[in-house]
Amino acid sequence: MTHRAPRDFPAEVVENLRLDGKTTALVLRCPGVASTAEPGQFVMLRAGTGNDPFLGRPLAVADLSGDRFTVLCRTVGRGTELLSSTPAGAELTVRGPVGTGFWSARRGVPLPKTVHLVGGGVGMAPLLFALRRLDGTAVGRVILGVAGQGWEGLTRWAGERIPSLDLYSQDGTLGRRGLALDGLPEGLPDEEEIWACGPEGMLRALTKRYPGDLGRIRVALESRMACGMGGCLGCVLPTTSGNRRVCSDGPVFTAEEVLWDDRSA
Amino acid sequence: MTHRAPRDFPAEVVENLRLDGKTTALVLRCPGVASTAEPGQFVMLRAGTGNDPFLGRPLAVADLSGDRFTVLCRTVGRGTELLSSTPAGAELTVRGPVGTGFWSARRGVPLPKTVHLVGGGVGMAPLLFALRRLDGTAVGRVILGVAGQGWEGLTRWAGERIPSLDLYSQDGTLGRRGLALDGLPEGLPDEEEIWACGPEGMLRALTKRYPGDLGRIRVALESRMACGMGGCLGCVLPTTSGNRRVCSDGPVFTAEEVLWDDRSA
Amino acid sequence: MTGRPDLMASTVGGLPLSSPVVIASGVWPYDPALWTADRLEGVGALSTKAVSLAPRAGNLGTRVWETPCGMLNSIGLQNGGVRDFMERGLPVAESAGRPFLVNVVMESEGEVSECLAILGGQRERIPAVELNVSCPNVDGDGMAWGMTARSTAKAVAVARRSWDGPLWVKLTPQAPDLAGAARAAEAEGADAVVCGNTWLAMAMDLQKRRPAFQRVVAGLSGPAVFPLALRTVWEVCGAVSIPVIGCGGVASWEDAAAMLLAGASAVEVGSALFTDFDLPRKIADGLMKYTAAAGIESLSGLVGLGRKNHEGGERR
Amino acid sequence: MTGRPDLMASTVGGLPLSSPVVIASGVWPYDPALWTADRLEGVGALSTKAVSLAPRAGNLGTRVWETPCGMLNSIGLQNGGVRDFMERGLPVAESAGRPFLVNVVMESEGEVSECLAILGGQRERIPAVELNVSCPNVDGDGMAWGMTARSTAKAVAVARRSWDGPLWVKLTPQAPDLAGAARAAEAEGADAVVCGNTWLAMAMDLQKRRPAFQRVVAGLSGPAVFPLALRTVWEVCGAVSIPVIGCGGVASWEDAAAMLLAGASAVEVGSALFTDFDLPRKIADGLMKYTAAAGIESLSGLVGLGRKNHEGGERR
Ligand SMILES: Cc1cc2nc3c(=O)[nH]c(=O)nc-3n(C[C@H](O)[C@H](O)[C@H](O)COP(=O)(O)OP(=O)(O)OC[C@H]3O[C@@H](n4cnc5c(N)ncnc54)[C@H](O)[C@@H]3O)c2cc1C
Ligand SMILES: Cc1cc2nc3c(=O)[nH]c(=O)nc-3n(C[C@H](O)[C@H](O)[C@H](O)COP(=O)(O)OP(=O)(O)OC[C@H]3O[C@@H](n4cnc5c(N)ncnc54)[C@H](O)[C@@H]3O)c2cc1C
Ligand SMILES: Cc1cc2nc3c(=O)[nH]c(=O)nc-3n(C[C@H](O)[C@H](O)[C@H](O)COP(=O)(O)O)c2cc1C
Ligand SMILES: Cc1cc2nc3c(=O)[nH]c(=O)nc-3n(C[C@H](O)[C@H](O)[C@H](O)COP(=O)(O)O)c2cc1C
Ligand code: FES
Ligand code: FES
Repeated sequence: MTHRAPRDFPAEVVENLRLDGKTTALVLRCPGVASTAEPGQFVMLRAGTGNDPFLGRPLAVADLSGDRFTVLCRTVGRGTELLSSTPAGAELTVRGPVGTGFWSARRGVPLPKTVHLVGGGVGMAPLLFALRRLDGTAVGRVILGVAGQGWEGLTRWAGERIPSLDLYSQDGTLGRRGLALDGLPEGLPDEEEIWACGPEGMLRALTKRYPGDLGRIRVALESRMACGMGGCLGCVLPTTSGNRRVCSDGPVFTAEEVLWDDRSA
Repeated sequence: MTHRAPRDFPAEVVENLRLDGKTTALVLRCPGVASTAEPGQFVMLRAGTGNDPFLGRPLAVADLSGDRFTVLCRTVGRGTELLSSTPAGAELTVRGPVGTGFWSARRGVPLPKTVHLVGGGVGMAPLLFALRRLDGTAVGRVILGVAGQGWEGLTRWAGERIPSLDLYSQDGTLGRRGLALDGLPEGLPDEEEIWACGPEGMLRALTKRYPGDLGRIRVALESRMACGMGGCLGCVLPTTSGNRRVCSDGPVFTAEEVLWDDRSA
Repeated sequence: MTGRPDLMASTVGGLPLSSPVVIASGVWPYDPALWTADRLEGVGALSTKAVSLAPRAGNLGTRVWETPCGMLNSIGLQNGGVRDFMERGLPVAESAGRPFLVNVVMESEGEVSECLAILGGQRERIPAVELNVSCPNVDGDGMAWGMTARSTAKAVAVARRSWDGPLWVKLTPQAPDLAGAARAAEAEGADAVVCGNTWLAMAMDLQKRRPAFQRVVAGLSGPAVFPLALRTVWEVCGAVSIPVIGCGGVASWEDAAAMLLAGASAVEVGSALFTDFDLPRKIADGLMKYTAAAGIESLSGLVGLGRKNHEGGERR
Repeated sequence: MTGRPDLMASTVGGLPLSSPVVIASGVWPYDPALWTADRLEGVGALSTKAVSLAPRAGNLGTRVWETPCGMLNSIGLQNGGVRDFMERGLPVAESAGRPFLVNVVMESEGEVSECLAILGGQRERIPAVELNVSCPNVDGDGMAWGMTARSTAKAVAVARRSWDGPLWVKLTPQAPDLAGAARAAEAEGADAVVCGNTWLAMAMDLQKRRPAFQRVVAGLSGPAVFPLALRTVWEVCGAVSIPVIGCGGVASWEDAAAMLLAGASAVEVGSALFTDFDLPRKIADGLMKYTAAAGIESLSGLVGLGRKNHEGGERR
């Protein structure tokens, strides 16, 4: 894949689906992103024309179809609140597609025979997209872990799309009681990989669980971002090859290259 | 009328009527304003939840009915653009009612026998409201002056409400060619008043036209405002009794008390 | 208010506050309808518009201008003078049933002494004075007093001699050595410092192709300046032991909480009241929930906690 | 662009600019895909990320934080060092086909001389240097150099000796005597001053109840600071005869026009590019229309017009 720098596009909200009290699926018409995005890439989304909020909000591409793409937005603060309350018909500004996705994150290394996908909460978004693009690679476990109450919408949404979804919740109200990692196999054979996205704690637990297999774990990370184009160096992550930008060198890294202990919690 | 300080209210946009490319009538559901506003009073309107734009935008109350009031909003910059593109169903924030209206502007002085109303452009708004409340006072001329092209919507709107409206436009495309003041009588008999609202130039011309009758000309003025509650002293106007606040001592003053030459253009 | 309002109470710089939210000077009119309990929910105290010895007409021309997330003002201390205040402002201020501060402009030493003597003549009616050494919108006096530690010391010394009640000193963020100015105020007997006033800025009128304000410069306030003001509060809290009141851009309970974590004992709220009358109540409520959620006993537990945690220095 | 682009051209501080819009340092990556004509419409020149003699890892922990109409950054000059720049950054910068400035950190006198000597070794490839005496996000050097007229003079003198091409000096708004610092830069041979860099501020992390940044303070940029930056530009333009480049919060053609009216010859645009790639073109277009509508012949007619009109002093 040749590198393309992200661009800014207007994007019409085609559908605004409130999945549950805090989770919204936004379907956006935006050929510029829809034509090129790959799983693991994300967009920087802005609502309105003012400068407050100032910065775009990074959200993973969760699906593509024709000239549209979908994001799953979990409301945590003012930016996500604004985005998820943008009605159909209104316009957002999109910078994208941003970043290096699951495929490109290990350039040259062929895809493994089997991939297990593990999402924590709305971190499931890029994995949903990845799942649709896996081709010639077997899908192992597909696991979604959530806190429980308040996550009905997302789990339903994911369940409708993935019949084989293993669902875990901490409070036991959705799927099995437990953590996402409970659904993973004991060991990770050489020809298998795990792709994961979710809360930092989950990813760290993953690295503890498979200490010898970090090179076969691909993680999609988060970081505070300003530019979404590799310019500000605001999103950097300490790695074995120095500081790397989550927005453009990532967000997908192998668990092996991340210096977990130097990363701020 | 006992003085009430303005309050902040949420107000639902019940109707958004685009009258022409630049003029919009917004009907807002807001009992707190609708129950008490008098002609000449205004509101400070804000769209959205962000701090940019920061300040409310002053707009005159143009009509009342039940729990609703109407404003006519002419798009001149970002604030009025935002307000006039707020769709029905959405919420705005209103501070109001603000100011001392036409009636209160000459406390104690009985209303005249006859009132002529002269509006320049969207300055017609408070006069439309005044017209509906005149009771026991004869209405003399009711004049609307506009530039011409681009003012179709406002003139139609006003015409529908005032059968006797005298319409003037500078380019001659709407009503008679000329200025609003062309429609006024030669002299101003003692028992008559003129109430006017519009561009500074029009109001100054008015004072030139009736130099001896300034006490019987009531003008609704504009000024940059921050607080809309009499606190910031940002909107002051030099008058014969010192600096007075356009927002709370006005916006209606008699042309006599305004020190026109000290007022910044 | 929800929760236990008594947890919000404290005494700051000699003034008992039922809530750490103080209305900043120059934003609240002497409109009796606005000095009532139901219009002042969550307000711990109010500062009056600046009072000078003689009346001042203020500045001509444009006085306010909107900016991104903020505004500029060049009011220029318009007020009726201290005698007018005593006659017409004071009764209104007294009607609120909560403490207030008379914001006194630092003019010449003679003027400020006389002004304070007049206020002192009714000492029992006036809970506190806020000495304003920081107005950027006048020539000659105003902000000039607050620009150095030395002139601040002089101003505070004069005021302290003429006024024996609680004395807050309102500093200017334009002071190159703000910590020094704060220390000087403390040394000369200030009971608290307010940190700070507006930030020197300007606007251009593109239609007229000239500066928007006749004095060119004006004072920036509102959310835009919050990160700047917070930094000055952090600095000043590290420099003095008297209470610090954070002022500049506070527009949410989160802002107030940040100020307190940085070491402020209370906050002043100005421009944000132009967009929300109800903000003081929202701040008081938000602070109460935040302290409760954090398992902190009362407001005072929050004051300076951010500094303690920083100095504790755990790795992040 | 609509209109006559040649009216936008000028030479500023030794650099021929096809448009008065310069991309500020530290915001544009060395991504070849972004240094192409179609990604740089309306851009007159670009300043690179800061370059130091040795590589710098930059700061740990949180590096960016959103604020009302702005943002804080504490990047801390992360860069690969001047040798890495020569090898990997320079070819990218050259590919853009328009002038660029190498933003050089003022470190010790020895370091900056060595760094400039390395750049000077390829003098013909490097259109200009922007000496950064204003970074607030590092200890020891950085902004400290720009804080006084004296240290600014020293820094510029060293740089001037080591670099004979166009030299812009990027001042810090934290300098108590900014006009003095600008005059010092002029006296020591700077070809232009950039006014200025970010504003010292901070943020509190309410979840962690401690400062958001490890160094506590960080630099504020974006629309929030525009009125502050404009005021400094006005001040500095009144103090020096070399060109002044306005920088801080420019986010629209109106902002750029205001800077020019205040006396700036060009503007630098930083954070606003984080929200709009197309801003430079919009600014150039807007300026062109504005000058045309005002009946002004070319861009230079705008420069300082606000001051002339103000000094003309008609009554408003
Ligand atoms: C590469 C990437 C992909 C993401 N994908 C998704 C997704 O598909 N769905 C989803 O719901 N969320 C996703 N997030 C998280 C999402 O970006 C944040 O929840 C959002 O930015 C919060 O904004 P706010 O204004 O609501 O919250 P606030 O806390 O008010 O935001 C304040 C500032 O902090 C930043 N910030 C806050 N939380 C985060 C975070 N977790 N990561 C990065 N910046 C943060 C904001 O962008 C903003 O600049 C992703 C984050 C990254 C970095
Ligand atoms: C008492 C009063 C009543 C008004 N009634 C109406 C009305 O009924 N209908 C209507 O269309 N307009 C009315 N106006 C004018 C209206 O307030 C302005 O057009 C509007 O504030 C412009 O905002 P903006 O963001 O679109 O423009 P911008 O120029 O971007 O605004 C920038 C700043 O300048 C202020 N400003 C700009 N123009 C004016 C102005 N003419 N008067 C006061 N402040 C201004 C804005 O409020 C804002 O703070 C009234 C003004 C006043 C003072
Ligand atoms: C319109 C206006 C008038 C002001 N008048 C005064 C004043 O008279 N005395 C004073 O000490 N501060 C005055 N200030 C400054 C405020 O009290 C406050 O310190 C400043 O605005 C910063 O706080 P804010 O961002 O919350 O508004 C004024 C501010 C504004 C906006
Ligand atoms: C993320 C970021 C990184 C920056 N890095 C540098 C730098 O390396 N050198 C420098 O001189 N200025 C740097 N700056 C300052 C900008 O060049 C600019 O002076 C400042 O941000 C104000 O302009 P703005 O408001 O348009 O962003 C940086 C700014 C930001 C936001
Ligand atoms: S967000 Fe700017 S470099 Fe990644
Ligand atoms: S707008 Fe504040 S006093 Fe009138």
